[in-house]
Amino acid sequence: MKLALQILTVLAVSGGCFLFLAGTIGLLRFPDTTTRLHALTKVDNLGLGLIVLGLLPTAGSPLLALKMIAIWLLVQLSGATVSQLIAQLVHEQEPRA
Amino acid sequence: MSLPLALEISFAVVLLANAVWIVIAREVVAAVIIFVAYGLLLAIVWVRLAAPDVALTEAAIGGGVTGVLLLGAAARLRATEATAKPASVSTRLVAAAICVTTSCALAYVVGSLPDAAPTLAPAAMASLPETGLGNPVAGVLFVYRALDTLLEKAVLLLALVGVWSLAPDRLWGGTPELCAFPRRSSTLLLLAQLLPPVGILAGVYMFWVGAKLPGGAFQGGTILAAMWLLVVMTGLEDIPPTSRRWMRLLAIVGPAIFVVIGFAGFALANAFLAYPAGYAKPLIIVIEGTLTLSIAITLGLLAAGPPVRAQHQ
Amino acid sequence: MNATALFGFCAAALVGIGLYGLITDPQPLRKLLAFNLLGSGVFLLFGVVARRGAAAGLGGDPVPHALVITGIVVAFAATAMAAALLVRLFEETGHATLDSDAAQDGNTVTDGESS
Amino acid sequence: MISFLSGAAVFVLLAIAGGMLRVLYGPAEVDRMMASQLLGTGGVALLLLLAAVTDSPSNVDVALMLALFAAFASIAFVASAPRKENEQAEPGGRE
Repeated sequence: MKLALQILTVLAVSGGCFLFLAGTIGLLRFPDTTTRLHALTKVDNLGLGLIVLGLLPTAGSPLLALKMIAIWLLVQLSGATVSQLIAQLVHEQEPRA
Repeated sequence: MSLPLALEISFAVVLLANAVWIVIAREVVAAVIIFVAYGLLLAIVWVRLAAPDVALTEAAIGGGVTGVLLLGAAARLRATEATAKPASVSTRLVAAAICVTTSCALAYVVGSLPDAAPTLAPAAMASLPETGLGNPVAGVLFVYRALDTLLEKAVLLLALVGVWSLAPDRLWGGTPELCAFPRRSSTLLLLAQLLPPVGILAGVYMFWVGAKLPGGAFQGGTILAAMWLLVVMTGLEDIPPTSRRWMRLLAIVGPAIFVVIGFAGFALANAFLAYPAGYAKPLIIVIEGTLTLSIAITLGLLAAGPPVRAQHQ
Repeated sequence: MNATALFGFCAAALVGIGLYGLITDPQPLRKLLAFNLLGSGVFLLFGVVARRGAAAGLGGDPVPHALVITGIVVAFAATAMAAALLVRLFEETGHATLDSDAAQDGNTVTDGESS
Repeated sequence: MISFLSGAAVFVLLAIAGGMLRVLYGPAEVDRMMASQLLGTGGVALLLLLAAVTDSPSNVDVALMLALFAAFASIAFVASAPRKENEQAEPGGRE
């Protein structure tokens, strides 16, 4: 059981790290603002989500685990809406619109 | 090289790069955005320096509220950007020389700090048990150096009066305005309705946990202020005119109770700001609770700036 | 070199960078940013001293920590005051600059465009 | 496990540093703000990892604060961004 949890931690955190890497590369290499935004949202949702999932077994108390999930949900909520807002702003500022 | 040291070195490099870019960035708004990122990063550095209380404050004020304040100012001053003349080469050279000298002197001081570092930690810890607090920083703020905290509240109120006084006479008591043109969009509205309940909960939690763990009135108050500003920014609710009595009362209630309890200390414990034995913790919680509200309203009003619209009757 | 000393040198460099911006940047709002940068360098120095003074089972000396928290809040209040002052200057004179030539123009020509 | 997690922390920090380049180089203000949103998320991940590594639960509170205020700064940016002339339907009321 303990080993299974450790494997879960390693796998999930590695996955999260990979998504962070992918997000950063996307942010740096994609050609325009909206595609970069696309890269960013993956990190917000899945990258942080996987890292939180991986860290849950290491949290000492259920309360702490709940707090970590709450933080992830908060980032989900704000990340999704802020990306939407930024996309609206980009759309507005486009020369042709 | 051990992993943690690699971590610290990358932090230092990124932090310094940010600082340089804030100074050399071409546009003001860009510099302000980099400053926000810098504030968030600095919060992590404070965690690395084992100062979570400071990290919370820096994330809230450096990364959040200062950013809002400066973004607002930059939006209003956008028109003047082109008119400023850059400093001459000789000024730059002299300035660079002065700054390098200052930095080197400071670095030398850092390098030659005494090995047995002087510390007030034992003194601060010694007075902690009798107050019933578990957070040493809260102990310092409200027991060991309570006078400093009280005076700081006075500074905040003075700054608020100062900001309000910058309005022309006819606008005194009028309504401040956070954004020149609030943006009305359904997404923003959704966020303004969903985030404040979460934020208010986080703010109250931050205040409540502050007696025992890192957190406290400043951090909690700043979250509440940020949530208020969020609601204002999205146009859901206007800032009330600064002449509103309840708002002014709320701004001074925390410091006022602090002063009253301070003077009561003369009668009950023979010194200003001394707490009678056994009542320290409840009294500190009363002070912190009211201070949280006062800090929230004062920081929010400071970020909103002077009134720009006359009071409607 | 340990991490605390590293952040100490980092703080010293931040003070220098902030000071440079404060002196050379022509726009007052940028000066304000640089001033905040300088302040954060000073706070970080406090943090380094606090970290070195770790004792009594704590990660750092709580007294400098409390001072820095107070300092951050006061720095915010000062920044708010300065920003409000700048916006008012702009509304009165049409330009926000601390340049002495432009300021003289602002005194004599009220709706002035500075040279 | 500790060394794995601190390795992950260094990794996330490097990702943040990469994203920082976007904050520094822009080119548009929106790009900078977006990248600093990533910085916020990365900071949250980093703090959670550090909380697990150094076994200091109070880091989780700092992560909560960072999540809250990174979003707050982005919203402030969007709200104060200049708009197209035809959309300024409501003047700010500055007489």
